[in-house]
Amino acid sequence: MELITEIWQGSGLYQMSGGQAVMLLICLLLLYLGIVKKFEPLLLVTIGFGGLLSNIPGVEIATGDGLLHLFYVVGITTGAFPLIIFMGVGAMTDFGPLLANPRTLFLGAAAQFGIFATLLGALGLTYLGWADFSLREAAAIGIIGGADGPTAIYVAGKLAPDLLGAIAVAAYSYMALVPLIQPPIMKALTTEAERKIEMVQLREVSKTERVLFPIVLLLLVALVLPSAAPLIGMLAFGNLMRECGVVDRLSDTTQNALINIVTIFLGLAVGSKLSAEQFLDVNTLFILGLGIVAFSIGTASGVLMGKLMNRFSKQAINPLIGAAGVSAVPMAARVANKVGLDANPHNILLMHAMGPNVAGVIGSAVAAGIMIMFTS
Amino acid sequence: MELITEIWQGSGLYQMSGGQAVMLLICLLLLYLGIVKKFEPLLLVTIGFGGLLSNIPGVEIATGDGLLHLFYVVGITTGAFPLIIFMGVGAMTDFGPLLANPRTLFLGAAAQFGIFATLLGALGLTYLGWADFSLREAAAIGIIGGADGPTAIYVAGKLAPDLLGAIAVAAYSYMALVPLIQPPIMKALTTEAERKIEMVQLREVSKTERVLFPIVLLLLVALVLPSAAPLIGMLAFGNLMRECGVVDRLSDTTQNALINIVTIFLGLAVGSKLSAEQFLDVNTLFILGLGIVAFSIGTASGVLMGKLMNRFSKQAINPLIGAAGVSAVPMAARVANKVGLDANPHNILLMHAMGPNVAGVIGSAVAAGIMIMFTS
Amino acid sequence: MELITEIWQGSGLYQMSGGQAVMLLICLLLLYLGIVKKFEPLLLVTIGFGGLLSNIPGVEIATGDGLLHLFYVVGITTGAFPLIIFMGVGAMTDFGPLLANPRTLFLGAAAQFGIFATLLGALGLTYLGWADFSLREAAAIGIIGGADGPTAIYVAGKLAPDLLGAIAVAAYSYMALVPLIQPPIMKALTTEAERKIEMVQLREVSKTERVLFPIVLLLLVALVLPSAAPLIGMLAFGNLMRECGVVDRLSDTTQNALINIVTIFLGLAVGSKLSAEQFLDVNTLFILGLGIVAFSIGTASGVLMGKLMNRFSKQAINPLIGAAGVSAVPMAARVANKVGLDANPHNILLMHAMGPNVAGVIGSAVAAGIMIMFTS
Amino acid sequence: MQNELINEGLTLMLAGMGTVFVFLTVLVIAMTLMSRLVSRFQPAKGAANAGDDEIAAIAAAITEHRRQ
Amino acid sequence: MQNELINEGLTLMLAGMGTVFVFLTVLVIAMTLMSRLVSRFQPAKGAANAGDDEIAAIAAAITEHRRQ
Amino acid sequence: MQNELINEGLTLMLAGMGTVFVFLTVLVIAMTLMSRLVSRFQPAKGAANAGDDEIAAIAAAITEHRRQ
Ligand code: NA
Ligand code: NA
Ligand code: NA
Repeated sequence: MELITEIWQGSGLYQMSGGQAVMLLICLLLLYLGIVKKFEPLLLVTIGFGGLLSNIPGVEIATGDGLLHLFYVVGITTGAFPLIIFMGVGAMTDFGPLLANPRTLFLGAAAQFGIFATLLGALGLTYLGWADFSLREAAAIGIIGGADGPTAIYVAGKLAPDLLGAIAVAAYSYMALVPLIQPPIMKALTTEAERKIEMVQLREVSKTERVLFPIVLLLLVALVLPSAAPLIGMLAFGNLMRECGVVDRLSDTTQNALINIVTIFLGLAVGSKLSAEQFLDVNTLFILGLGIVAFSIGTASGVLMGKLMNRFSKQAINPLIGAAGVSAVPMAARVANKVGLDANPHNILLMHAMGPNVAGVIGSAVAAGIMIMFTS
Repeated sequence: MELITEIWQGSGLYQMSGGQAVMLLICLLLLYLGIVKKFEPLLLVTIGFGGLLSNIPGVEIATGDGLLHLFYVVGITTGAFPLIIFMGVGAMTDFGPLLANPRTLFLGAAAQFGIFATLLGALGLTYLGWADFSLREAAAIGIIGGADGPTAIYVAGKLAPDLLGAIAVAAYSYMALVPLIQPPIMKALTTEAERKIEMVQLREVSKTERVLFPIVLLLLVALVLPSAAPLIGMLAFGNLMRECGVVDRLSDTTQNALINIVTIFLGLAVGSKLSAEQFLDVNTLFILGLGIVAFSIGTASGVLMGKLMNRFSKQAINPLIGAAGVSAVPMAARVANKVGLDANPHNILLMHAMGPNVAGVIGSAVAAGIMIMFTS
Repeated sequence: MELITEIWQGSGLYQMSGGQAVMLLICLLLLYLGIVKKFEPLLLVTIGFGGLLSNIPGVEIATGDGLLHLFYVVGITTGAFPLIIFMGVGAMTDFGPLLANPRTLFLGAAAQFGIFATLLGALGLTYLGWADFSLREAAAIGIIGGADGPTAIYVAGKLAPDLLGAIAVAAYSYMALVPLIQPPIMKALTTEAERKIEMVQLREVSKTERVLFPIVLLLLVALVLPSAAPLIGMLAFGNLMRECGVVDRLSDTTQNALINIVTIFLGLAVGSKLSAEQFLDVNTLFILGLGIVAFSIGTASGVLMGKLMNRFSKQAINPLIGAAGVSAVPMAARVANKVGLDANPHNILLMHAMGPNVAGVIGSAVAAGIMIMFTS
Repeated sequence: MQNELINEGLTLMLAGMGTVFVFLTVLVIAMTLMSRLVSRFQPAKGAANAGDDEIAAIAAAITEHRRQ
Repeated sequence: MQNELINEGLTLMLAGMGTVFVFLTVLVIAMTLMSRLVSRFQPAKGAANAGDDEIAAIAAAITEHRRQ
Repeated sequence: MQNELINEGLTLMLAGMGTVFVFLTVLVIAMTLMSRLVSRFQPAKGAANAGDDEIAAIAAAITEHRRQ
């Protein structure tokens, strides 16, 4: 009898708190979004399952000596996992469209306004007394607007580890929602005529330029903004391995086995921050709200910059490709292409949108570097 | 002259103890069994070679700052290696046959009796004064009867690190010996008529069921037995990656590069526990003896449960598939199939035996959870 | 205004020291050698880029909590990375030519004279008061003559971590320069007639011999020179996985994903030692000078041993294959083949040179073991 | 004391086998329910597309090679 | 104090957007210069060898299989 | 003291080259013995199955693709 009591008291049903039950439902929702809706499945499935594991009562998984806590300490507090993922992103990214049309970097720059506007928004909530975000926390929340998962996780791990779970979930969820969030904003800010603008075909980019690009990028970071060097440096390293042509076996492994292994561990580690105490907080709601504001402002400023550049440029620029400047590679570029096709069925913007799209990755890494420098 | 003396005194021939020499021979035997006899080669080759390295006199490899000790500390004391392997097992396991015929879970449950009977046997040896096993050690020895390598290593790492080497060697050796150990027991406990029983073909299992299964499994563990959550959770996570269809690149890497890398390091780390002081002990003989008892009792109770279910079930059940409930995937299922074919050349039991076979994996993970909960 | 000052003072341009600027140029040179000249690109590209990252002013990358410093601590100070690479080398090496003609081991032995002569040279510089190398440092410098990257990094990590950057750069650079360094020495020490010697075709080697070889090798190390056991042991383990035929999936992963991942991290970690303070030192010049002396003496003693063996052997031996005894697999064997072809267009020495070539790997691992034993 | 150890062992055995059976019984029930719900909401789609999967896998492999 | 926080935020926003634009402007200039230098020293080699790359990749894949 | 360093170096050189030669001589002997023993107990099976290996490898690769 006593025995049965002991087993009953050891059961999850007995020990589970209401918060844990709610978190289990939220994590099931993340899995649903990942698996059925195919929203960023690589991360939402791993984060969601990690979250399930982290909310099982009475067992150390996401805390103490638990495996997910181990992954968190080894990979997130050190920054190693997001940096290795960034190296993999570099190895998988073709910077050719950017090299063919460097001006599109300005579109990637403009879209980062979403980051800083959101930072200000988070501080405004504190000013109003609704929330209590520090400058570091506000900076970490703002980076959601960068629409770049590893950058957001890297910055949150450095500046606001307590908010990491909510920030990562917001970042990946909204990246998946880009096809819903962006088009209305893009259409509201452009005229039918602008959306119909066709762009001249991109020039071919030589292998030499491709090889030199990551080195030039790194050297400029070294000279101008050293605090962005870890992120930009690993991105450039991955891209150099891809383009240099003499270490293809390293590049292949980086793009496959290595990034996959680290993605699994990163997802589980982020999931370990989805505990009820940390996630079920009014701050999470603010973060989700600020995140969507960040995406919207980023999209809008990218499109407005596109309109501006179109006015002053010799060659026509379709402002829709400015929306791709938020990153969310390659989703945002596809959205720009699709909205363009809706207006003009002969208008293939995809490659033109890839330029601002990858520029957005660089832009938000630069913004991340500034934030880390300013708040440390 | 003095120099030659120094070199001679630094040589292995001079420093080697008798125990180390014996261990080198035992490790060569493990390599022989793995390479020539093809007994669980992935583990016996790596463990055997790790054992050779660990018994080289006068150099830190399995101790102090040595590489194998590093692997042990990083991967076994944390539980990370067996849990990652379990994730890989989940990614490689098709739970379809179990979903098509859930009742076979009872066969997997019954076969776990071998675990607990052996636990009792180990305590009996202590009672008789022949051995001196604590409850924790007895539990770790019992888990050999689970016929599941990573589970045994995980439990031994938690409950009885000193016995890890002997337990791992026993578990993998007997898993390899399943085709020799099981058939006589299966034939002794069944009639010719029972062995001839043909079973109706399994129904097809939809993708939705396959995707939901690991989630349902995890939620039940969370509700009923949280202490089994690390093992079952990683198994379920691997299986979800396999079945969900949206993260195939993660599933592929888990089934290939990741599980292979961890297997190499796990084998070497287990080999580091094959030092003469720890392994050359009368306890090792008891463990080897208890291990074979565990396998035999597990096989017998699986078969007897099969007979019982056949009597009370509407659809005929061939009791031979009960023997597959010990796990030892997929060896035990093949053995059941072969013994069935011997009795009736038209009797293809393989898929029917896969149900209890994978049920045995879940069953022993559950048993492991109970043991860890009870003895901590 | 104040703000702009702060950003300016945070910039790399403001903070950069002259030494860092020089190191950036040196690292660009390493990248040039790796990418354009294809000198050992797997290592020179990763080391070179790691060096660039390490010389960015004002940010912790190669120090403190920085990622490259983390890689260095985890992988180099423990010896794990070079040992895992050595396991991969074992899995990729065919010891067949050596088994077919074991005498070529003597050529691999003779070529190690370069190591010890260089050790003496380094001590001579100290004696003359030009440099200030300790015995441990001199030993680590000497190992450059082993023409084997992971061995050099392993030894330097143990005996002279401060010189690791220079030693690794020297080792890989000279390995790439083998086709320039060796031929003049080979031609100066041999007659036209010797270079024309054709050798009888190698016998076929059975699978059993191939499987037994790594085990025999490990047991001999255990008996004779335990301090070489970590290096030789991992080499033998990799080779056993390759040849035993029952763990092909582990062997494949070792030869591909695992060695590639570790190569990336090893290269970056070595690059973290290319900081201006450590590298821009007169010692680096001495190390570069001693390194080329080491290669030259090793080549010469291999060739001279080849002449000696040819005189006293029943079967003719072309002394050119002695030059391959320095290792630098497979470059040195190809050089021997090419110089042989120049003298006699029908003279295919490649497979004959592979024997001393892989013998050189074993030889320098043995020399490394002796040095570690003597100086610890 | 030794007797106590045996008692603990017996307790663990009872509790263990009990929990294993309870857990797996609950799992059987859950799986059966799940299957029924799934088959109700999603009438038999069958697994006849194995052949297609194979073809897709080969196509993917070829694409992979081209991409590398 | 709260006001100060908003001020810090505004500063960070100005500095941040400023640095992003400065950095990316410098990058645009550097890339344009680089492209001109490259095209001067290395007249258009073109990227017409994509087809060859593909064939080489397939050949490599086949070799890989044979080697395994 | 400096002289002592040179002496240590000379000692290490002698011991080192000596051990390298002793070790590799023992290895040559062991390999030769091993080869003789192997060829006695296992008369020449040859390595003529290279072609088969290759076919097996390709078959395995195809299976692998199907399996994925
Ligand atoms: Na971005
Ligand atoms: Na089992
Ligand atoms: Na060598």
